Amino acid sequence: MNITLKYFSWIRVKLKKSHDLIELNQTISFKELKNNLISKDPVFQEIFEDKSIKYFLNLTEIDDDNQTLNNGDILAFLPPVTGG
Amino acid sequence: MNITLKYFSWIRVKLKKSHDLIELNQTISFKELKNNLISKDPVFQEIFEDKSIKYFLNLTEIDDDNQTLNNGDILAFLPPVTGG
Amino acid sequence: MIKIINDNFDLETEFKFVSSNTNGAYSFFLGTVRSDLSSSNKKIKGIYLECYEELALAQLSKIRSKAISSWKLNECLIIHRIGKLDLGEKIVLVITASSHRAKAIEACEFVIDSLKIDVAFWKFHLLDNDEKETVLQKNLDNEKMLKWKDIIN
Amino acid sequence: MIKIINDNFDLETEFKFVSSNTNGAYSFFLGTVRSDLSSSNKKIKGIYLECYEELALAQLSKIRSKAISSWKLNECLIIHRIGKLDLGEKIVLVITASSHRAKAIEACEFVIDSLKIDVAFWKFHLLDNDEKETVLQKNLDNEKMLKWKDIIN
Repeated sequence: MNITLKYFSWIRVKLKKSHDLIELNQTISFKELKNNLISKDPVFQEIFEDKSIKYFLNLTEIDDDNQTLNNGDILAFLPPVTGG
Repeated sequence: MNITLKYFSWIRVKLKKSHDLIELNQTISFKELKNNLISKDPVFQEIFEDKSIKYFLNLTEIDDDNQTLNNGDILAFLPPVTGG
Repeated sequence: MIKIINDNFDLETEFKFVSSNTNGAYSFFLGTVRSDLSSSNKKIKGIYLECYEELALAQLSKIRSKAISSWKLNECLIIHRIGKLDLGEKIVLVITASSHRAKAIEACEFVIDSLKIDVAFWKFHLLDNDEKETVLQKNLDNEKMLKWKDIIN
Repeated sequence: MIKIINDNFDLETEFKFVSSNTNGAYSFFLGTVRSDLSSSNKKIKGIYLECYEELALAQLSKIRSKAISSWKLNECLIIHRIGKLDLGEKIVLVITASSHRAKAIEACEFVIDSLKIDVAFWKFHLLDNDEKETVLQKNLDNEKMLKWKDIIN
Protein backbone atom coordinates (compact mmCIF):
# COMPACT_ATOMS: atom_id res chain seq x y z
CA MET A 1 0.00 0.00 0.00
CA ASN A 2 1.03 3.60 -0.62
CA ILE A 3 0.81 6.64 1.63
CA THR A 4 1.65 10.14 0.46
CA LEU A 5 3.33 12.49 2.92
CA LYS A 6 3.02 16.23 2.24
CA TYR A 7 5.40 18.69 3.88
CA PHE A 8 4.75 22.42 4.29
CA SER A 9 6.57 25.59 5.36
CA TRP A 10 9.78 25.04 7.36
CA ILE A 11 9.34 21.25 7.28
CA ARG A 12 9.38 21.32 3.48
CA VAL A 13 12.43 23.61 3.58
CA LYS A 14 14.21 21.43 6.13
CA LEU A 15 13.51 18.17 4.27
CA LYS A 16 14.23 19.85 0.92
CA LYS A 17 11.15 18.20 -0.59
CA SER A 18 7.43 18.83 -0.65
CA HIS A 19 6.28 15.21 -0.50
CA ASP A 20 7.22 11.56 -0.11
CA LEU A 21 5.59 8.37 -1.27
CA ILE A 22 5.83 5.64 1.37
CA GLU A 23 5.33 2.01 0.33
CA LEU A 24 4.26 -0.46 2.99
CA ASN A 25 3.28 -4.12 3.08
CA GLN A 26 0.42 -3.67 5.52
CA THR A 27 -1.74 -1.04 7.24
CA ILE A 28 0.04 0.88 9.96
CA SER A 29 -0.94 3.24 12.77
CA PHE A 30 0.12 6.91 12.76
CA LYS A 31 2.30 6.15 15.82
CA GLU A 32 4.05 3.29 14.02
CA LEU A 33 4.62 5.48 10.97
CA LYS A 34 6.25 8.13 13.20
CA ASN A 35 8.72 5.60 14.62
CA ASN A 36 9.31 4.25 11.15
CA LEU A 37 10.19 7.72 9.83
CA ILE A 38 12.42 8.60 12.82
CA SER A 39 14.40 5.39 12.33
CA LYS A 40 15.04 6.34 8.70
CA ASP A 41 15.88 10.03 9.30
CA PRO A 42 16.50 11.54 12.75
CA VAL A 43 15.20 14.95 11.57
CA PHE A 44 11.71 13.48 12.09
CA GLN A 45 12.50 13.25 15.81
CA GLU A 46 12.66 17.05 15.90
CA ILE A 47 9.49 17.36 13.85
CA PHE A 48 7.42 14.99 15.97
CA GLU A 49 8.62 16.64 19.18
CA ASP A 50 7.35 20.04 18.00
CA LYS A 51 3.89 20.24 19.55
CA SER A 52 2.89 23.17 17.32
CA ILE A 53 2.77 20.96 14.23
CA LYS A 54 -0.61 19.58 13.17
CA TYR A 55 -1.15 16.43 11.10
CA PHE A 56 -4.00 16.17 8.63
CA LEU A 57 -5.04 12.82 7.19
CA ASN A 58 -7.09 13.27 4.02
CA LEU A 59 -7.87 16.88 5.03
CA THR A 60 -8.99 15.98 8.56
CA GLU A 61 -6.83 16.68 11.60
CA ILE A 62 -5.52 13.58 13.37
CA ASP A 63 -6.45 13.60 17.05
CA ASP A 64 -5.44 10.03 17.89
CA ASP A 65 -1.96 8.58 17.38
CA ASN A 66 -3.47 5.11 17.04
CA GLN A 67 -5.39 6.07 13.93
CA THR A 68 -4.79 3.58 11.13
CA LEU A 69 -3.37 4.70 7.79
CA ASN A 70 -4.75 3.05 4.68
CA ASN A 71 -3.72 2.67 1.07
CA GLY A 72 -3.98 5.96 -0.84
CA ASP A 73 -4.05 8.12 2.29
CA ILE A 74 -2.53 11.60 2.21
CA LEU A 75 -0.86 12.69 5.42
CA ALA A 76 0.10 16.36 5.64
CA PHE A 77 2.60 17.95 8.07
CA LEU A 78 1.44 21.49 8.96
CA PRO A 79 3.47 23.99 10.97
CA PRO A 80 1.41 26.86 12.48
CA VAL A 81 -0.23 28.74 9.63
CA THR A 82 0.68 32.34 8.79
CA GLY A 83 -1.64 33.47 5.99
CA GLY A 84 -3.78 36.55 5.75
CA MET B 1 -27.64 93.82 9.58
CA ASN B 2 -28.37 90.58 7.74
CA ILE B 3 -28.67 87.04 9.02
CA THR B 4 -29.02 84.02 6.74
CA LEU B 5 -31.22 81.17 7.89
CA LYS B 6 -30.60 77.75 6.32
CA TYR B 7 -33.25 75.03 6.50
CA PHE B 8 -32.59 71.32 6.04
CA SER B 9 -34.51 68.06 5.65
CA TRP B 10 -38.16 68.14 6.75
CA ILE B 11 -37.87 71.79 7.86
CA ARG B 12 -36.88 72.78 4.32
CA VAL B 13 -39.74 70.68 2.94
CA LYS B 14 -42.23 72.14 5.42
CA LEU B 15 -41.17 75.75 4.79
CA LYS B 16 -40.87 75.08 1.04
CA LYS B 17 -37.58 76.98 0.93
CA SER B 18 -33.94 76.24 1.72
CA HIS B 19 -33.02 79.64 3.19
CA ASP B 20 -34.16 83.07 4.30
CA LEU B 21 -32.40 86.37 4.55
CA ILE B 22 -33.45 88.27 7.69
CA GLU B 23 -32.82 92.03 7.86
CA LEU B 24 -32.56 93.61 11.31
CA ASN B 25 -31.78 97.06 12.67
CA GLN B 26 -29.68 95.83 15.58
CA THR B 27 -28.01 92.74 17.01
CA ILE B 28 -30.39 90.22 18.51
CA SER B 29 -30.13 87.11 20.71
CA PHE B 30 -31.03 83.66 19.38
CA LYS B 31 -33.96 83.63 21.83
CA GLU B 32 -35.27 86.96 20.47
CA LEU B 33 -34.91 85.71 16.92
CA LYS B 34 -36.96 82.63 17.78
CA ASN B 35 -39.84 84.77 19.13
CA ASN B 36 -39.51 87.03 16.14
CA LEU B 37 -39.87 84.10 13.71
CA ILE B 38 -42.80 82.53 15.62
CA SER B 39 -44.69 85.82 15.51
CA LYS B 40 -44.29 85.95 11.73
CA ASP B 41 -45.11 82.28 11.03
CA PRO B 42 -46.60 79.89 13.62
CA VAL B 43 -44.89 76.90 11.96
CA PHE B 44 -41.74 78.01 13.78
CA GLN B 45 -43.52 77.23 17.06
CA GLU B 46 -43.57 73.56 16.06
CA ILE B 47 -39.94 73.71 14.94
CA PHE B 48 -38.63 75.30 18.12
CA GLU B 49 -40.60 72.88 20.29
CA ASP B 50 -38.91 69.90 18.61
CA LYS B 51 -36.01 69.14 20.91
CA SER B 52 -34.34 66.90 18.33
CA ILE B 53 -33.46 69.88 16.14
CA LYS B 54 -29.97 71.35 16.46
CA TYR B 55 -28.99 74.92 15.57
CA PHE B 56 -25.60 75.73 14.14
CA LEU B 57 -24.33 79.29 14.02
CA ASN B 58 -21.48 79.67 11.53
CA LEU B 59 -20.85 75.89 11.67
CA THR B 60 -20.79 75.73 15.49
CA GLU B 61 -23.66 74.29 17.50
CA ILE B 62 -25.52 76.83 19.65
CA ASP B 63 -25.64 75.76 23.28
CA ASP B 64 -26.96 79.01 24.77
CA ASP B 65 -30.23 80.69 23.76
CA ASN B 66 -28.81 84.07 24.82
CA GLN B 67 -26.08 83.90 22.20
CA THR B 68 -25.98 87.11 20.15
CA LEU B 69 -26.39 87.01 16.38
CA ASN B 70 -24.26 89.40 14.34
CA ASN B 71 -24.28 90.80 10.83
CA GLY B 72 -23.41 88.16 8.24
CA ASP B 73 -24.11 85.23 10.53
CA ILE B 74 -25.41 81.98 9.08
CA LEU B 75 -27.87 80.11 11.29
CA ALA B 76 -28.72 76.56 10.23
CA PHE B 77 -31.71 74.45 11.34
CA LEU B 78 -30.71 70.76 11.50
CA PRO B 79 -33.12 67.88 12.10
CA PRO B 80 -31.47 64.63 13.26
CA VAL B 81 -29.05 63.54 10.54
CA THR B 82 -29.55 60.35 8.53
CA GLY B 83 -26.54 59.99 6.29
CA GLY B 84 -24.27 57.02 5.77
CA MET C 1 -8.96 62.55 2.37
CA ILE C 2 -12.60 63.61 2.51
CA LYS C 3 -14.89 63.90 -0.50
CA ILE C 4 -18.54 64.85 -0.85
CA ILE C 5 -19.54 64.11 -4.43
CA ASN C 6 -22.47 63.42 -6.72
CA ASP C 7 -20.75 60.96 -8.99
CA ASN C 8 -20.14 57.29 -8.41
CA PHE C 9 -16.64 56.20 -7.42
CA ASP C 10 -14.46 53.17 -8.09
CA LEU C 11 -13.24 51.12 -5.13
CA GLU C 12 -9.89 50.19 -6.68
CA THR C 13 -9.17 53.84 -7.57
CA GLU C 14 -10.04 55.06 -4.08
CA PHE C 15 -7.95 52.31 -2.48
CA LYS C 16 -4.92 53.46 -4.50
CA PHE C 17 -5.20 56.91 -2.83
CA VAL C 18 -4.62 55.46 0.64
CA SER C 19 -2.40 52.55 -0.37
CA SER C 20 1.18 52.48 0.90
CA ASN C 21 3.86 49.86 1.54
CA THR C 22 3.93 50.82 5.22
CA ASN C 23 0.33 49.77 5.75
CA GLY C 24 -0.65 46.13 5.77
CA ALA C 25 -4.24 46.27 6.91
CA TYR C 26 -7.15 48.15 5.37
CA SER C 27 -10.70 48.11 6.64
CA PHE C 28 -13.47 49.34 4.35
CA PHE C 29 -17.06 50.12 5.13
CA LEU C 30 -19.30 50.59 2.11
CA GLY C 31 -22.94 51.61 2.43
CA THR C 32 -25.31 51.23 -0.52
CA VAL C 33 -28.95 51.94 -1.33
CA ARG C 34 -31.17 49.07 -0.17
CA SER C 35 -34.37 48.22 -2.00
CA ASP C 36 -36.22 46.81 1.00
CA LEU C 37 -36.96 49.06 3.93
CA SER C 38 -36.73 47.56 7.37
CA SER C 39 -39.22 50.10 8.75
CA SER C 40 -42.13 49.70 6.35
CA ASN C 41 -43.54 47.70 3.47
CA LYS C 42 -43.13 50.55 1.04
CA LYS C 43 -41.17 50.06 -2.15
CA ILE C 44 -38.55 52.65 -3.00
CA LYS C 45 -36.90 53.36 -6.31
CA GLY C 46 -33.93 55.22 -4.89
CA ILE C 47 -32.91 57.85 -2.39
CA TYR C 48 -32.10 61.54 -2.36
CA LEU C 49 -29.27 62.77 -0.17
CA GLU C 50 -29.26 66.33 1.12
CA CYS C 51 -26.19 67.85 2.72
CA TYR C 52 -25.04 71.01 4.49
CA GLU C 53 -21.71 70.75 2.76
CA GLU C 54 -19.56 73.28 4.66
CA LEU C 55 -20.68 71.80 7.98
CA ALA C 56 -20.46 68.16 6.84
CA LEU C 57 -16.88 68.69 5.65
CA ALA C 58 -15.92 70.20 9.02
CA GLN C 59 -17.66 67.38 10.92
CA LEU C 60 -16.08 64.65 8.79
CA SER C 61 -12.69 66.26 9.20
CA LYS C 62 -13.07 66.17 12.99
CA ILE C 63 -14.16 62.50 12.99
CA ARG C 64 -11.30 61.59 10.66
CA SER C 65 -8.71 63.32 12.88
CA LYS C 66 -10.09 61.62 15.97
CA ALA C 67 -9.92 58.22 14.29
CA ILE C 68 -6.36 58.79 13.05
CA SER C 69 -5.09 59.93 16.45
CA SER C 70 -7.02 57.42 18.58
CA TRP C 71 -6.03 54.36 16.53
CA LYS C 72 -2.71 55.64 15.15
CA LEU C 73 -3.92 55.19 11.60
CA ASN C 74 -1.67 55.84 8.62
CA GLU C 75 -4.60 57.03 6.52
CA CYS C 76 -8.35 57.45 6.57
CA LEU C 77 -10.51 58.18 3.55
CA ILE C 78 -14.18 59.17 3.70
CA ILE C 79 -16.40 59.59 0.65
CA HIS C 80 -20.08 60.47 0.89
CA ARG C 81 -22.35 60.94 -2.08
CA ILE C 82 -25.17 63.48 -2.37
CA GLY C 83 -28.13 63.98 -4.68
CA LYS C 84 -30.27 61.30 -6.31
CA LEU C 85 -29.08 57.70 -6.08
CA ASP C 86 -30.61 54.56 -7.58
CA LEU C 87 -31.12 51.23 -5.83
CA GLY C 88 -27.86 49.41 -5.16
CA GLU C 89 -25.72 52.51 -5.70
CA LYS C 90 -22.86 53.33 -3.37
CA ILE C 91 -23.63 55.98 -0.72
CA VAL C 92 -20.65 56.07 1.60
CA LEU C 93 -17.14 54.64 1.75
CA VAL C 94 -14.75 54.66 4.70
CA ILE C 95 -11.25 53.22 4.34
CA THR C 96 -8.85 53.06 7.29
CA ALA C 97 -5.21 52.08 6.79
CA SER C 98 -2.92 50.81 9.51
CA SER C 99 -0.13 48.37 10.12
CA HIS C 100 -2.44 46.60 12.57
CA ARG C 101 -5.58 44.81 11.54
CA ALA C 102 -7.59 45.26 14.74
CA LYS C 103 -6.90 49.00 14.79
CA ALA C 104 -7.96 49.48 11.17
CA ILE C 105 -11.19 47.55 11.75
CA GLU C 106 -12.17 49.29 14.97
CA ALA C 107 -11.36 52.77 13.66
CA CYS C 108 -13.41 52.14 10.51
CA GLU C 109 -16.43 51.18 12.59
CA PHE C 110 -15.96 54.29 14.74
CA VAL C 111 -15.94 56.52 11.65
CA ILE C 112 -19.11 55.09 10.13
CA ASP C 113 -20.91 55.03 13.50
CA SER C 114 -19.97 58.68 14.09
CA LEU C 115 -20.92 59.71 10.57
CA LYS C 116 -24.39 58.18 10.99
CA ILE C 117 -25.28 60.40 13.93
CA ASP C 118 -23.02 63.45 13.74
CA VAL C 119 -22.70 64.61 10.14
CA ALA C 120 -25.06 66.93 8.27
CA PHE C 121 -26.55 64.52 5.71
CA TRP C 122 -30.25 63.77 5.34
CA LYS C 123 -31.80 60.91 3.42
CA PHE C 124 -35.12 60.86 1.58
CA HIS C 125 -36.71 57.75 0.13
CA LEU C 126 -37.90 58.18 -3.44
CA LEU C 127 -41.14 56.20 -3.47
CA ASP C 128 -42.72 54.39 -6.39
CA ASN C 129 -45.49 57.02 -6.49
CA ASP C 130 -42.85 59.76 -7.00
CA GLU C 131 -43.22 61.09 -3.46
CA LYS C 132 -40.22 61.90 -1.27
CA GLU C 133 -40.29 60.54 2.27
CA THR C 134 -37.98 61.85 5.00
CA VAL C 135 -35.91 59.06 6.54
CA LEU C 136 -35.93 59.14 10.35
CA GLN C 137 -32.85 58.64 12.50
CA LYS C 138 -32.59 55.20 14.06
CA ASN C 139 -32.42 54.99 17.83
CA LEU C 140 -30.12 52.02 17.32
CA ASP C 141 -27.53 54.31 15.72
CA ASN C 142 -27.54 56.61 18.74
CA GLU C 143 -27.27 53.70 21.14
CA LYS C 144 -24.45 52.14 19.12
CA MET C 145 -22.52 55.40 19.32
CA LEU C 146 -22.57 55.29 23.12
CA LYS C 147 -20.09 52.41 23.13
CA TRP C 148 -17.39 54.69 21.71
CA LYS C 149 -17.63 57.09 24.66
CA ASP C 150 -15.59 54.67 26.75
CA ILE C 151 -12.99 54.16 24.03
CA ILE C 152 -12.57 57.71 22.71
CA ASN C 153 -12.42 60.78 24.90
CA MET D 1 -17.31 32.73 -3.12
CA ILE D 2 -13.82 31.55 -2.28
CA LYS D 3 -10.80 32.00 -4.52
CA ILE D 4 -7.15 31.05 -4.09
CA ILE D 5 -5.24 32.71 -6.91
CA ASN D 6 -1.83 33.89 -8.04
CA ASP D 7 -2.97 36.96 -9.91
CA ASN D 8 -3.85 40.36 -8.53
CA PHE D 9 -7.53 41.26 -8.28
CA ASP D 10 -9.56 44.45 -8.66
CA LEU D 11 -11.64 45.63 -5.70
CA GLU D 12 -14.47 47.08 -7.78
CA THR D 13 -14.77 43.87 -9.81
CA GLU D 14 -14.84 41.69 -6.69
CA PHE D 15 -17.40 43.97 -5.04
CA LYS D 16 -19.71 43.52 -8.04
CA PHE D 17 -19.75 39.76 -7.38
CA VAL D 18 -21.32 40.22 -3.94
CA SER D 19 -23.30 43.37 -4.67
CA SER D 20 -27.10 43.22 -4.45
CA ASN D 21 -29.95 45.67 -3.87
CA THR D 22 -30.98 43.74 -0.76
CA ASN D 23 -27.70 44.45 0.99
CA GLY D 24 -26.91 47.91 2.27
CA ALA D 25 -23.76 47.31 4.28
CA TYR D 26 -20.48 45.82 3.13
CA SER D 27 -17.41 45.36 5.29
CA PHE D 28 -14.07 44.71 3.59
CA PHE D 29 -10.81 43.60 5.07
CA LEU D 30 -7.80 43.90 2.78
CA GLY D 31 -4.36 42.68 3.80
CA THR D 32 -1.29 43.78 1.83
CA VAL D 33 2.47 43.18 1.88
CA ARG D 34 4.16 45.54 4.35
CA SER D 35 7.70 46.74 3.77
CA ASP D 36 8.59 47.19 7.44
CA LEU D 37 8.60 44.19 9.72
CA SER D 38 7.38 44.70 13.23
CA SER D 39 9.49 41.80 14.51
CA SER D 40 12.93 42.72 13.18
CA ASN D 41 14.99 45.37 11.47
CA LYS D 42 15.37 43.32 8.32
CA LYS D 43 14.32 44.76 5.00
CA ILE D 44 12.17 42.61 2.77
CA LYS D 45 11.51 42.91 -0.92
CA GLY D 46 8.35 40.84 -0.94
CA ILE D 47 6.78 37.64 0.35
CA TYR D 48 6.17 34.13 -0.87
CA LEU D 49 2.89 32.45 0.04
CA GLU D 50 2.68 28.68 0.24
CA CYS D 51 -0.64 26.89 0.44
CA TYR D 52 -2.11 23.41 0.89
CA GLU D 53 -4.85 24.26 -1.54
CA GLU D 54 -7.31 21.38 -1.08
CA LEU D 55 -7.21 21.84 2.69
CA ALA D 56 -7.27 25.66 2.59
CA LEU D 57 -10.38 25.63 0.38
CA ALA D 58 -12.15 23.28 2.80
CA GLN D 59 -11.11 25.38 5.80
CA LEU D 60 -12.15 28.67 4.16
CA SER D 61 -15.46 27.14 3.17
CA LYS D 62 -16.12 26.15 6.80
CA ILE D 63 -15.23 29.63 8.10
CA ARG D 64 -17.38 31.28 5.42
CA SER D 65 -20.40 29.09 6.29
CA LYS D 66 -19.98 29.81 9.98
CA ALA D 67 -19.83 33.56 9.32
CA ILE D 68 -22.89 33.49 7.05
CA SER D 69 -25.01 31.51 9.52
CA SER D 70 -23.83 33.26 12.70
CA TRP D 71 -24.34 36.79 11.38
CA LYS D 72 -27.12 36.08 8.87
CA LEU D 73 -24.99 37.46 6.04
CA ASN D 74 -26.31 37.72 2.51
CA GLU D 75 -22.87 37.06 1.04
CA CYS D 76 -19.28 36.49 1.99
CA LEU D 77 -16.34 36.54 -0.40
CA ILE D 78 -12.83 35.41 0.48
CA ILE D 79 -9.83 35.77 -1.85
CA HIS D 80 -6.31 34.72 -0.88
CA ARG D 81 -3.32 35.01 -3.12
CA ILE D 82 -0.43 32.55 -3.32
CA GLY D 83 3.07 32.61 -4.79
CA LYS D 84 5.45 35.53 -4.95
CA LEU D 85 4.10 38.99 -4.06
CA ASP D 86 5.84 42.34 -4.15
CA LEU D 87 5.75 45.05 -1.47
CA GLY D 88 2.35 46.72 -1.25
CA GLU D 89 0.57 43.98 -3.18
CA LYS D 90 -2.78 42.64 -2.04
CA ILE D 91 -2.66 39.33 -0.13
CA VAL D 92 -6.15 38.72 1.16
CA LEU D 93 -9.62 40.19 0.74
CA VAL D 94 -12.72 39.45 2.79
CA ILE D 95 -16.05 41.07 1.91
CA THR D 96 -19.16 40.50 4.00
CA ALA D 97 -22.56 41.73 2.84
CA SER D 98 -25.56 42.28 5.06
CA SER D 99 -28.51 44.57 5.52
CA HIS D 100 -27.03 45.49 8.91
CA ARG D 101 -23.79 47.37 9.30
CA ALA D 102 -22.72 45.97 12.68
CA LYS D 103 -23.25 42.39 11.50
CA ALA D 104 -21.22 42.88 8.33
CA ILE D 105 -18.34 44.45 10.28
CA GLU D 106 -18.22 41.85 13.05
CA ALA D 107 -18.51 38.91 10.65
CA CYS D 108 -15.71 40.31 8.48
CA GLU D 109 -13.40 40.53 11.49
CA PHE D 110 -14.31 36.97 12.48
CA VAL D 111 -13.40 35.68 9.01
CA ILE D 112 -9.99 37.35 8.87
CA ASP D 113 -9.18 36.41 12.49
CA SER D 114 -10.10 32.78 11.76
CA LEU D 115 -8.19 32.73 8.49
CA LYS D 116 -5.05 33.96 10.25
CA ILE D 117 -4.88 30.96 12.58
CA ASP D 118 -6.89 28.19 10.95
CA VAL D 119 -6.16 28.09 7.23
CA ALA D 120 -3.28 26.29 5.51
CA PHE D 121 -1.25 29.25 4.23
CA TRP D 122 2.38 29.93 5.10
CA LYS D 123 4.26 33.15 4.54
CA PHE D 124 7.96 33.58 3.76
CA HIS D 125 9.76 36.91 3.73
CA LEU D 126 11.89 37.44 0.66
CA LEU D 127 14.93 39.22 2.07
CA ASP D 128 17.18 41.68 0.31
CA ASN D 129 19.96 39.10 0.24
CA ASP D 130 17.67 36.72 -1.70
CA GLU D 131 17.12 34.45 1.29
CA LYS D 132 13.68 33.19 2.26
CA GLU D 133 12.71 33.49 5.91
CA THR D 134 9.81 31.56 7.44
CA VAL D 135 7.28 33.89 9.06
CA LEU D 136 6.25 32.75 12.54
CA GLN D 137 2.69 32.75 13.81
CA LYS D 138 1.87 35.63 16.13
CA ASN D 139 0.67 34.80 19.63
CA LEU D 140 -1.53 37.88 19.35
CA ASP D 141 -3.49 36.23 16.53
CA ASN D 142 -4.20 33.19 18.68
CA GLU D 143 -5.25 35.33 21.61
CA LYS D 144 -7.47 37.50 19.42
CA MET D 145 -9.23 34.37 18.16
CA LEU D 146 -10.22 33.44 21.72
CA LYS D 147 -12.71 36.31 21.86
CA TRP D 148 -14.84 34.62 19.17
CA LYS D 149 -15.30 31.46 21.30
CA ASP D 150 -17.94 33.30 23.34
CA ILE D 151 -19.70 34.64 20.25
CA ILE D 152 -19.60 31.63 17.93
CA ASN D 153 -20.25 28.06 19.04
